[in-house]
Amino acid sequence: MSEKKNLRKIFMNGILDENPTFRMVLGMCPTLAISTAVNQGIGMGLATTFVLVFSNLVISLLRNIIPEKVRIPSFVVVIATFVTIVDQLMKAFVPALSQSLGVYIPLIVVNCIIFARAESYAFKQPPMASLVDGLGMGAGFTLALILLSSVRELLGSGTLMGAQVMPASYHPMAIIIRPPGGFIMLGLLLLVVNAAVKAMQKHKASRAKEESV
Amino acid sequence: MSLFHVFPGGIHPREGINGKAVTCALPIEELPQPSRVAIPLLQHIGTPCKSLVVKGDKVKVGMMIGEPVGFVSAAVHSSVSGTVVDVQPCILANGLQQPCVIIDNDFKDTWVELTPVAEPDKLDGKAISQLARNAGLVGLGGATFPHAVKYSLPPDKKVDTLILNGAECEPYLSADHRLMLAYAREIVTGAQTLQHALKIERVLVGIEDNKPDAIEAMTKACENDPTFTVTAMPTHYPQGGEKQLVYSLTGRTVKSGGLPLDSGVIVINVGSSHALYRAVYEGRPVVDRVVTVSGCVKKPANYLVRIGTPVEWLLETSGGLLPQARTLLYGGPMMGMAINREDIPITKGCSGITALEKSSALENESNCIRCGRCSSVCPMCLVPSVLDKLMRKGMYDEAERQGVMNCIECGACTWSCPAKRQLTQSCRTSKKVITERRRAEAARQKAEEARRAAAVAVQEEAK
Amino acid sequence: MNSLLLIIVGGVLVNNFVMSKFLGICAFLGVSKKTETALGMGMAVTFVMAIASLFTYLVQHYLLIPLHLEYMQTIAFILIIAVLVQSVEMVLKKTSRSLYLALGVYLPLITTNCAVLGVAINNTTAVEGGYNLIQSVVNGTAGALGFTLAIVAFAAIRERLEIGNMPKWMDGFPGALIGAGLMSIAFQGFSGLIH
Amino acid sequence: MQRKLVVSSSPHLRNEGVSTRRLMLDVIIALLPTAVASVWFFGGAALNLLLVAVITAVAAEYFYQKLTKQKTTVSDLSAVVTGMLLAFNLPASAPWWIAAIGSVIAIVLVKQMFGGMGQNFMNPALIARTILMLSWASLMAANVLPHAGQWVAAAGADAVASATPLGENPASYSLWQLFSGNIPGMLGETCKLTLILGGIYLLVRGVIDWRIPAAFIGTAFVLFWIYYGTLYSVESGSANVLYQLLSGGLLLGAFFMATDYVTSPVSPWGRVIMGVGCASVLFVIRVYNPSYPEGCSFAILFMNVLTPLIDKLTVPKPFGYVKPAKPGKGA
Amino acid sequence: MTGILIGTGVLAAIALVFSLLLTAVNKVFAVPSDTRRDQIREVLPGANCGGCGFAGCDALADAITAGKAIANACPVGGLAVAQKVAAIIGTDAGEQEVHKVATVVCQGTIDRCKTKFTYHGIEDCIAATLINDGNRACQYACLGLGTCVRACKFDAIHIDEYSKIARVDTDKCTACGACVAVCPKNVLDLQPITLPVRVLCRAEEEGYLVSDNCKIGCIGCELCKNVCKFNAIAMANHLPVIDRGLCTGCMMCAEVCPTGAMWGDLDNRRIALIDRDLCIGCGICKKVCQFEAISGERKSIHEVNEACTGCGQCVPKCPVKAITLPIRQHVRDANAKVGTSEGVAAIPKDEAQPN
Repeated sequence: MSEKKNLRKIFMNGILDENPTFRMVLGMCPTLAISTAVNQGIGMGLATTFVLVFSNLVISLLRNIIPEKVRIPSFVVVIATFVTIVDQLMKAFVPALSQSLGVYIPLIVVNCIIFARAESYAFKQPPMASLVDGLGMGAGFTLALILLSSVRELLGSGTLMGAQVMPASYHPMAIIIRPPGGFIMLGLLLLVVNAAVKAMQKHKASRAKEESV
Repeated sequence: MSLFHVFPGGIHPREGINGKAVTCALPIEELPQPSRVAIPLLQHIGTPCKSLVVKGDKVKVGMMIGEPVGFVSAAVHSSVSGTVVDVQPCILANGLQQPCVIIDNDFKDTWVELTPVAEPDKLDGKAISQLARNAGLVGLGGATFPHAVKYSLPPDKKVDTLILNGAECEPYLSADHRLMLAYAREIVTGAQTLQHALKIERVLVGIEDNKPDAIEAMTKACENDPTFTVTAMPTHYPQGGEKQLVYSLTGRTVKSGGLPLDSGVIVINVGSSHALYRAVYEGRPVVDRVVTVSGCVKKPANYLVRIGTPVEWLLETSGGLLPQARTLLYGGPMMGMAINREDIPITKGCSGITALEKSSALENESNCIRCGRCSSVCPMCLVPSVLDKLMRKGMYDEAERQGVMNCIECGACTWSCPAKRQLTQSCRTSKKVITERRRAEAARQKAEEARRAAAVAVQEEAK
Repeated sequence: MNSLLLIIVGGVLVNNFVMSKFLGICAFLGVSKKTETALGMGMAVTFVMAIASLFTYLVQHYLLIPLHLEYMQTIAFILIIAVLVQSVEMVLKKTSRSLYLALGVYLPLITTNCAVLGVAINNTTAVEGGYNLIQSVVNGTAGALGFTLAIVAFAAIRERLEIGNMPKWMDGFPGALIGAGLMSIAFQGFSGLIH
Repeated sequence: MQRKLVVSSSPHLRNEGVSTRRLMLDVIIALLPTAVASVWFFGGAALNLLLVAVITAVAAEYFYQKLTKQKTTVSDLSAVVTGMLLAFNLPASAPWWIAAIGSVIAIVLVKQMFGGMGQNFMNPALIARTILMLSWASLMAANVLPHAGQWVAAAGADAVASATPLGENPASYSLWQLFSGNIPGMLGETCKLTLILGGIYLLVRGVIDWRIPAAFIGTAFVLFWIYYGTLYSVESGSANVLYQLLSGGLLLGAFFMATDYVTSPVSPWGRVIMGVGCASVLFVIRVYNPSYPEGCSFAILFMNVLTPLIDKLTVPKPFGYVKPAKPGKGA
Repeated sequence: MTGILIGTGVLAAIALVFSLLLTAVNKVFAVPSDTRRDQIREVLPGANCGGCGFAGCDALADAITAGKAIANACPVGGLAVAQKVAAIIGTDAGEQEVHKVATVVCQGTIDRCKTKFTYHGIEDCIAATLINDGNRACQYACLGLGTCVRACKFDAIHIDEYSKIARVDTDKCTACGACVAVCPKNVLDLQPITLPVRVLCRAEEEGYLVSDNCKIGCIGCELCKNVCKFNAIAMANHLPVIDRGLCTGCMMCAEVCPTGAMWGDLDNRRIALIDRDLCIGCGICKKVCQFEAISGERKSIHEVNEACTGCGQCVPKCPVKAITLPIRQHVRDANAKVGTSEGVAAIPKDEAQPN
């Protein structure tokens, strides 16, 4: 029971407390680059999750074998392997998405999230926890991507998943799906998230105070 | 003969003309002596004097009551005859307490015996320096740097130019102006004495061109001496700043952190020259000075004031402050200190008392708009807006790197700031913090060295 | 010659890694607090990118393509880059301790600086059959110079913001991101300069 | 009588002639003739846009500062200037909401979120214009024909020009048309006469430094001269120097946008670099970039980005500056 | 199949070549690095506050590695960090200093200390001291313009909105000393958090000058010195100086101070409590007591009355260790002397919760 609860906590940690995008601000490059449309966001999120989960698992399994000194190259090889697999898989099964994500799929290799988790978590924790951590982090990343890309797609093209959502009279604000829009929207989202977190902490603190009184 | 050079930056405040018009036509009148004076023992930059009197002592005018201590120091003399009431700390213009000799005036005005120098032409550098020290000669333009130090030239330094500073660029003030009109000959003679004693080739007199009568008077006074040149300089604040003056008249740049001496120049104020004349030819120490009272007072005037007279007395004689006066300044409006009480004594460095009504100086600060006016008017070519921001973020090291220590606190930046920011104050703050840090660092190093030396001694002893 | 000029202009301004391709954002946001360190980072990236372009070109054309191993591009390239970065780190540590201290944790981060891998892959895909050797190296260097331009200019902006009175909640990433967004608008003027 | 004297730092005098408000007022005065000209040429639509932009800008500033519990600084008039400049960068055909969105972006996103007056590192009006242009390119196309003076009659429908002075197939306009402003274009860009008048007013009042406009226009002149080789000829169409100088936003930019204190360098040499840089980027975009016919805003924005760097590199040396003494030489 | 083999082979070859290269580079550019430095840097708090006297944590780490600083040099990290550092460099952690906090040695709030004039200028104490030495009438007073607030890296000091004087948040204060160093008026001082009494005034002036300016300034009346039964207070420069070695924490000085400049931690004042089960009625405590607060006949249980100041002199003297010093619940009654009140006052805090 407690084991399960623990895993759940690890999973939720990736989505909330240590959300890679909003809290840790890692892996900015793909976040900004491909969040112009929701389907791209989902695709990228899932691909990254796949790599994250398996690299976490493998690294955790090998953590006692890999010498401390060469751990970074080892991580690179493990991660690069899974990225190559994902790349090939996506080329085979979802060629259109693969085409639109382009160079950013091989670039999953250098996504700081994966490195950070390998280094700070998987290399020190048992396989099961690492796997769940990878899942949680991946889910957090995917959710963040979906959130950002839906905002950008909605405002920037007036659509969601390619379907027209906004009324015809809406003039889509094209800049939001261009590079400046990516930076600015993520910045604004971060502001919102920070404000929300602050409000939540305040709420928690005041609740804790009330309870203690 | 000499080409005129225009220093960078600078401003032309309207008050430079209008403000001076109030008093520049009024001849110097002697201010009645107050019933009590407070004479601070530190009226110069350097070490405070040691008091030579105690409660109850009888003193005469011109009697030395403070003995100079250390090299950078100048004597202090009684300005009235009477009885010493006490030697106690009093608040001076900067708000700090300093020990003062308080004397009750007996209005007899009995002087000590004055002994003029027998052969003024035979004075050499050392003798004139000693004379300046004992006569309490300091820079009467406001800097109050002991002249004894100024006159002791290091043997390796060659000085070829003596500059008489009659620029008086500070708005409202006309003390030097009137002094030059009244005592042109004495000023020139004083300068000549110094010139001969220190073997200086030429004397340049710099006077702003808003004082044509003073230029005329000075030219006339020195027309027989070919080594003298009187230059009419454009009215351009801060023309009277030492570094600016040297550049204007000689084209030489005083190096950052250096003295005019390094460029072969000595600068003295016309008032100091006059005081030197008196010390040499009359044997009379500095016991009074000319003070302009101007601005929001009933009767603006130029007074000859005994040192230690409270500001109150000056104001009373001038009919008191007008009701619209909001700020009372010890000095001129650009560099003077605002004071909040009227019992502050006049010291050697005080050339004016100015009262101002509410002005845009009291508007609130708003954000810097980066217009660049401050840096274009800065005579030292600094960027005050950035220095100001650095100071407010506590980034003093960076401010030091950007040269804040060069600031001469002339106030041109603040004057011209459209956002009404207190740029001068922040530069001054940075300078203070940095100076203190340097001092602390020096003390720390000294302690460290002492510790090391002690350790070495112990080791050697052990051997 | 003309094509090289185009590559340079393209790399520095038009397809600026940071401003229009979102590559190297981590370093761009992380090492842009001081102009001096930003310049150091830019230099390090330039160095690594130029050499990485060279090596990846060699591996791509003399190893992977002849052996039909193009699918192993990612893994081979990242290995090369990792090794290069490691070497640069060691060289820096020996030759310039101050620069090494200043760049601190960010040197290893060049490994995960996607700009380096991005440029290596870009070299092979930018035109049909990839750039030739000289073009690759020029492209890598130009891209890195564009990165340097962006990061140094951004660092100067951040230094200015630091002594300003930006609201507290804009400190850190939100402010940096929005600032970078405004900055990238200025770079938008070049898009379309080269087709 | 115990009076409470005010004690503050020296100097106790201020130049009563300058204040932020006064400077902004001067800019507004300098912009007014152009505003009148734009209304003259483009009619009520222009007036509408001007009003919407200015009112929204002021309101945005006011409400933002109320919301964040700051002192309101609306009275320094800077928001009015931003609003006017933004409107000047809109075509007469732009819908009113574009002006409103632009103003909010300029004031809140670009200016206030970075600390308000003097803290923004890019020109608010230009950023807003560029965002609008990148977002709604078709609505921002500057192809409304002016109906000089007859705007009451023509208020109904905006006539659309087939070609603008700059662009893929530039129409040929006479120099006088370009100078007087009787051409399609953004509201404040067309009438060069009033722009130059305003610019001269600012120069005379000492509000702007001559270096930026001089370096800007001078460099542009030289570059276009070298490129086209002809000062002016009717046959060359748009391919001559004067045509280029008098079309697009060059003059508006040179006098009113590039000279924005906040986003241009402080040092004299920095300002020269700013002018030269603006003109060079403008030249590159106009000549080599077919996707944007007009590069003035991008050019100025690009130089805005570089301004802190230029400032850093052109810090003046203190008077009497000595290089830090080498060890052994002594201080 | 061969494809995989070739792939593996190539990868292995690349790996081999590069590992050789790396090894070579490593050899050529080997730098003798002190890993201890990095470890030390790791355990330091990383606030870069400069409280240690070095320019930030990196500098301190360098200094400790070089032997120029001792293990407990970091005032912020306290004993925990000192122990870790000591473990790394293999020395003794040293004794932990008393837990100190920054203390504002001035109570001259805006309603107590007069202002000299309307200050118009930069909101910064150092800047304000340049203008007529600040606008507080007392030259030793806290100016309340927040220079210390900006110096604090831990958000532990603030200017009270109403009283316009600095207040320290003792929970957050790490005693790094940044505020102490920066205060131009020297009103901040690092003092042990547990001190029972403090002199919260620095006015080294004649009493009449002080009372002209401030309602709560020390007027040098020497009442505290005279009331102290333990000779712990001496006067210097018109101010009391407490000898912490002699002070027993009876807080009588704070009680008698006419202005309040002598602050006492009266909320945590103690009282002697005699365990009735243990007391043997020897009467030593009664003899020792300087405040006539213990009564009782010989051989009978002794009582403590409301006059007890909590000085604790009786505690070590009790042969059967029957006396404890709990925190008292209500204000001391100075009039209570032996025989005037009942000796039932001392109710320890923890036991005294009603119901």
